Amino acid sequence: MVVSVPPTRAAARAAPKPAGHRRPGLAGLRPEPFLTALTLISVFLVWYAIARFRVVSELFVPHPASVWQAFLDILTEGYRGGTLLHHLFDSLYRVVVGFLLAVATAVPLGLAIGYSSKVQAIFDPIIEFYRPLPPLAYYTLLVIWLGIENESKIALLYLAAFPPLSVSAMAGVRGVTAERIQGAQSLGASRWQVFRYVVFPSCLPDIFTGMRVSVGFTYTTLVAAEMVAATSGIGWMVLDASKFLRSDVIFMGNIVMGLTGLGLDRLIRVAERRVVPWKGKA
Amino acid sequence: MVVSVPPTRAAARAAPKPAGHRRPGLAGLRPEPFLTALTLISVFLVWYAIARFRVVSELFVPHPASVWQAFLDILTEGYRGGTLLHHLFDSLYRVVVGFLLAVATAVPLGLAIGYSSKVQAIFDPIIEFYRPLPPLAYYTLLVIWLGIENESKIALLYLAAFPPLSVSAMAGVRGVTAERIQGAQSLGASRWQVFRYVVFPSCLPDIFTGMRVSVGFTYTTLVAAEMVAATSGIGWMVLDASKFLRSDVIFMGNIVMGLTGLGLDRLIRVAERRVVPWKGKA
Amino acid sequence: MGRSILEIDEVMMEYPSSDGPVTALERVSLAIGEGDFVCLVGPSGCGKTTLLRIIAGFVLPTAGQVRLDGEPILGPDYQRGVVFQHPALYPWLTVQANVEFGPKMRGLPSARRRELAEHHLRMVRLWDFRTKTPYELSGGMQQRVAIARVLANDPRILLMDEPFGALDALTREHLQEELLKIWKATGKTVFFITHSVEEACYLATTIFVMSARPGRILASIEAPFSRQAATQDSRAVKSSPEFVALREQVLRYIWETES
Amino acid sequence: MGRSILEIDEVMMEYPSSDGPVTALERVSLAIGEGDFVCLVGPSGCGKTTLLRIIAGFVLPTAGQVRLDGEPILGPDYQRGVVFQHPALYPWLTVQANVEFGPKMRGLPSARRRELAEHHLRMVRLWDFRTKTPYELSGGMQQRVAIARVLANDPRILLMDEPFGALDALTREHLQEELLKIWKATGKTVFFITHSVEEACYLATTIFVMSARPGRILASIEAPFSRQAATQDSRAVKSSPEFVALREQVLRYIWETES
Amino acid sequence: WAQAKPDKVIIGYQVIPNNEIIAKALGWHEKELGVKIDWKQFDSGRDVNTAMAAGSIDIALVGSSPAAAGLSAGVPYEVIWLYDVIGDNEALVAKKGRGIKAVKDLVGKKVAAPFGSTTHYHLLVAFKVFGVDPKKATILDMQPPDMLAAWQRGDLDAGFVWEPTLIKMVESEGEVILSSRALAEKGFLTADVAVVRKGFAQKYPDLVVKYLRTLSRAVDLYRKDPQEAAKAVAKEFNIPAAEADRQMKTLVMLNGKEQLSDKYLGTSAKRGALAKALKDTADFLAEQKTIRTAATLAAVEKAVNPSYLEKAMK
Ligand SMILES: Nc1ncnc2c1ncn2[C@@H]1O[C@H](COP(=O)(O)OP(=O)(O)OP(=O)(O)O)[C@@H](O)[C@H]1O
Ligand SMILES: Nc1ncnc2c1ncn2[C@@H]1O[C@H](COP(=O)(O)OP(=O)(O)OP(=O)(O)O)[C@@H](O)[C@H]1O
Ligand SMILES: [Mg+2]
Ligand SMILES: [Mg+2]
Repeated sequence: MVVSVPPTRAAARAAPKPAGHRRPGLAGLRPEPFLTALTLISVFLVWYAIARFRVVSELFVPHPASVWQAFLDILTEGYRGGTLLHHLFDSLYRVVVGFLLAVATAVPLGLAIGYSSKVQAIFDPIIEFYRPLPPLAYYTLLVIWLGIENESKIALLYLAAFPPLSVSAMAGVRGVTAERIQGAQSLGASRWQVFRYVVFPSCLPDIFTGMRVSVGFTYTTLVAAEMVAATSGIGWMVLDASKFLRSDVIFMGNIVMGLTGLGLDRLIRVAERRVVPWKGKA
Repeated sequence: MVVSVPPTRAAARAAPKPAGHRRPGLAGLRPEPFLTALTLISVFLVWYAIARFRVVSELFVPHPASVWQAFLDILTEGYRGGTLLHHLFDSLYRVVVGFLLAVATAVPLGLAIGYSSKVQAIFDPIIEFYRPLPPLAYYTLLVIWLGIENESKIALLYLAAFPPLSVSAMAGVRGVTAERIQGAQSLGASRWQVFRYVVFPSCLPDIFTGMRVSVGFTYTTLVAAEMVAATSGIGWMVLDASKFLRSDVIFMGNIVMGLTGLGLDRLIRVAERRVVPWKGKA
Repeated sequence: MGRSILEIDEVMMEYPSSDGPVTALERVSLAIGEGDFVCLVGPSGCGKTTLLRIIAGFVLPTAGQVRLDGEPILGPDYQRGVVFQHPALYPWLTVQANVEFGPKMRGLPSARRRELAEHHLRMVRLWDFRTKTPYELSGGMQQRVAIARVLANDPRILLMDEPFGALDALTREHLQEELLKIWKATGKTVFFITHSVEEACYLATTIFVMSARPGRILASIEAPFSRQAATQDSRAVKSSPEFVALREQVLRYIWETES
Repeated sequence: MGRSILEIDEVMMEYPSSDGPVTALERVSLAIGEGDFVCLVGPSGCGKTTLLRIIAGFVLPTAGQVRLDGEPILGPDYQRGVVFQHPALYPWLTVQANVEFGPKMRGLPSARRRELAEHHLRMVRLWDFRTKTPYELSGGMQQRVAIARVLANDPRILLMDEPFGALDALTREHLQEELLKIWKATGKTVFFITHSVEEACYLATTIFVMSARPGRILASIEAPFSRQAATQDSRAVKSSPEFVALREQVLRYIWETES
Repeated sequence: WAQAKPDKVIIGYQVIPNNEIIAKALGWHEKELGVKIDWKQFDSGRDVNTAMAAGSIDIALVGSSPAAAGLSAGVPYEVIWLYDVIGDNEALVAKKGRGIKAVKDLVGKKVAAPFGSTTHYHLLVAFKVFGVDPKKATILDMQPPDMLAAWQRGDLDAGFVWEPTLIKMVESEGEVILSSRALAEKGFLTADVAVVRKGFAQKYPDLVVKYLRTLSRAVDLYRKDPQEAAKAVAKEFNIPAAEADRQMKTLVMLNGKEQLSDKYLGTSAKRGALAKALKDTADFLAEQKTIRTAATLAAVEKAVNPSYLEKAMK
């Protein structure tokens, strides 16, 4: 499930095999899916053993069966006023909106900062200053400005999503070779056109890396965002459960978050392969 | 302060000027430092105006003068048992140790994941799964395993620092051109040597980008890390002050965190310029 | 030589480096007339590319000045089209889109762009490859796309850095003739770096010979062949005694350079 | 031709692409003897680099096989040293460290490495540039470093993709002679791609002519000049009637290819 | 009685100006116990429960709500002391001018409380006592500083919160409509209790006894000289003495003798009302489906252990 796949089946069939690399093993089976399965099974077994032999208290590492039960319960009956899907949807909505807003603003700004020392001089101090600030330290200000509804939550997620995107975009610009830019200039591209048609596409691989980091980061801020005045959301659910030592719900929530986060990451990886097929080639 | 400077003065003097770029303005002064100063002054003025005209309560946005006073007080008299430098040092110690441990492990692992589909198959599921998990959601487990001393705090910061580093290193490996690798293979490099002498240096620019993102991220986790059973640390101070509604201390703490975070970032940028002088050239 | 269009005036270039600055060009002065076809030859590393980059406006010289129509050159411009020593095509664009890049930047309508791309890709015999991406092409093919890209943009001055270096003899001859045709038809000014003395003699109106590092202009030699009627067969030209004599003359200068 | 060392057997190569696979090589078969100096000529884009990459072991052919000493080639190896069409030097290493790269990988002691680097950098006349980084060199200088890098590694088989393409006539001649010297002294096998027919005739023991895409071997022509005593002046060799005749013969094959 | 002394005793405290802080500020614990004390500050009962279960702390302060949840989940600790009974320091505040005069007016309004805390419990109790369906109001989970921010914006109609946020909310168009003292009088006691890790108590019972003796002395000092006590607390928390004094007055603090009565801990022979209150809290949380199952009364009575206090008061 994690192994990289070529863009299309047809291409995969016809693609020249890089020699001297992984040759098919016994019966032509590739070992990677087995290794992945092995990892997953080992993790599960460790978990099971911890729970079975009570290495640590059930308070903290619940039995897989209880987690499964909590999953079924919350899927059907819900947790304190909302079903699992409802909580999940609320959270995903916040994460995705915050993330997309960040992509729409941080990437252009990061590119501009990398491209123009003037833009950098204006915005870099602000971004660089707020970047290391812990959300928990300034969330109260967001509540003052934006209230307790979704706005402040999305704003927090937005602020979390922002820095990895802008830093990557900026680093991308710095890595564009002079020849590419000079070539475009000699072909009549204005400063803006160089930016739009050369710098931007050159940075796409970096931007995608930034997006992957960013979406993970945004997700990790979810609990903090749903700490204030939430009554729904998977992050809130986990936090709430932790107040009442419901380790089964905590585990279930973490697993759901992990899996959906992984799903978002996969989406970006797939998009990357489609948008930047030339990566590693030029 | 934000404008990129060439590695050495001597080089700067002799460097061929890229033509058609920023020509010196009036009297040969570059505009960037002024723009930066302008930004900082504007931010300060907005803050001052908010405080002066009491747009929002002093409870949330204190007067710059009170923040300055809080700074002086805590610098000399300390905040609940430790001076500002003591708190700052405790926090920096945690951040730096967690970050360096992450660099020492995440970068090799990320490189290995990018380089070997087998390593990827084994570790990727774990990293990708925990990556989007909010620290607040699993901090409890860390406390159980590692106790309430520095260990669990550093572990949390370590886990926060890890993903940006591994993702960047992995993306870096994917971006290494085939020619570089094939060249080394034909010169007799073993798979390991290719990794050590070609893939690794090729990825350095990406690794530095990852380090910049990571150190910021680690810092943002500081408050969460100092939320449990801390009695020192700048994050704890901010959190504690918020309980007493000491907005002057909160602001002061945020400013100190912002500035030190910025300092760490600058350190990495400087290191990058020394270690990867070829960035954007080949 | 027509009215002088490019004036290179006491240009000096130093590159910084850890062990002191490296002098790449030392007081180079030359003038290029409107419509000239200038070929620059010289040993590897003597500063040819550096001079071209200065004319293109990519770098400012450490000392001296380059003037175009009397105005100092301060940056790149589409009137000075550049073919790089290594083709710098855009991997995210198809071959055709790479060729259309310049016209697009200058805002030509898309029908016109396509027309230009087709004409020039046919000229370099790569029209069949228009939908490919650059990394799907061989080295020589990439170089041909780069040539088509610049020609399609119709610059007033062509700056070409060993453009035919990666091409087989036949393709090279074909493109030499195409380039001469365009030059004759449009009266463009061409600044052409080559390491083939034969190519220089065949194409140039003036050949400049550069010395080894630090680069200086050793000689400037007039060549008549490119101005001659195109009716003549290129192979016949190249085997004529006058041509062989010129080639020997240029080679002699270069040998002197070495010793 | 010595004992056959490389056998290329019905090799076919297709590259995938969005509009169906592109056939780069179509059933190419040839044998290279131990100690041969093989030159491959052919039009741009005909598949020369592709064939070299297959021999180097960078890609596996779609069909057919390449055997070295009877064993199928499954990957790259230091016994087959490669000079790329575009030099792929490591920008984080100095020129000298780039040349020492191969010996270092093979675990040679550092004194020996330095010796090898010095010898070969002097040979390509870049010893003075040993502390520079590749991006501080000109195109031709980079290419020379790449040549030194491979020669310093002393491979059994040399695979060279237009190694002298970016060099001026004199440097080129110098390196041709150096290469011949090494070849004669060590009995290496050389597979050499060039677009200069003259170069092929001068260097090769066997010249293979490839057709335009999809690439096939059109002709294999024996050439005697490289085996002749090195006492003779290269310029004299190249102007001898036998040499001119061979060159014309090869050119005729190529012209046929085109039509 | 085991005689060996540990290297240090780890005590988890929270920022509540009660007898523990008075004694801490005056350095009494160190003197009395004769060992190094490692003070750990906690922000919520949740973290205390975690740290207790991890065996990272020996003695800690925890609210009665998290204590009930902890006991139900089987966190291995015993309740040995009541630092304070929550009185006027926790209250339900309503925004003026929104027509809220009593709990029944909360229908259709937005009410905030930090979930899992004693005020959250009391809020839900209030709904029950006054016969309001909690589903008819919007109950939001907010920490006090955020609550204050939202309050000033006017986003909230009411909040059940503690000091110092409480006074700030009252000052900004707020009005107390119900205090925890009132609910306690109705039999729904909330308190801050001392819990001791079972393993620690068994190993070093004499230290536990000495600790409780110190706390009782601190209560006596507070009764005798409130100004002195306030000064100590003020220094400890970096707040003005007047503010410390005001906050302390809202708490109900009891000395050792008083706690051994029926109304509170009770005695080894007969447990007092605290056990019942914890059991009620647990039942209530279970009813709300926030915990899976409530501890039985027997289990709670076993966990409430007055024997150390009895020894201390001898
Ligand atoms: N990576 C690739 N993907 C798709 N097609 C490719 C790729 N590499 C080469 N080709 C195609 O294969 C054919 C042969 O290419 P190759 O590089 O072998 O030519 P060549 O003979 O070396 O040409 P040149 O003299 O110009 O270097 C060309 O038509 C090219 O378009
Ligand atoms: N970016 C750079 N930094 C430092 N030195 C440089 C740089 N570019 C070129 N040089 C030096 O300047 C000199 C001239 O280089 P240039 O590229 O102009 O040579 P050239 O005549 O084009 O050679 P070639 O025919 O090999 O391409 C060389 O000695 C080279 O080392
Ligand atoms: Mg050059
Ligand atoms: Mg090729």
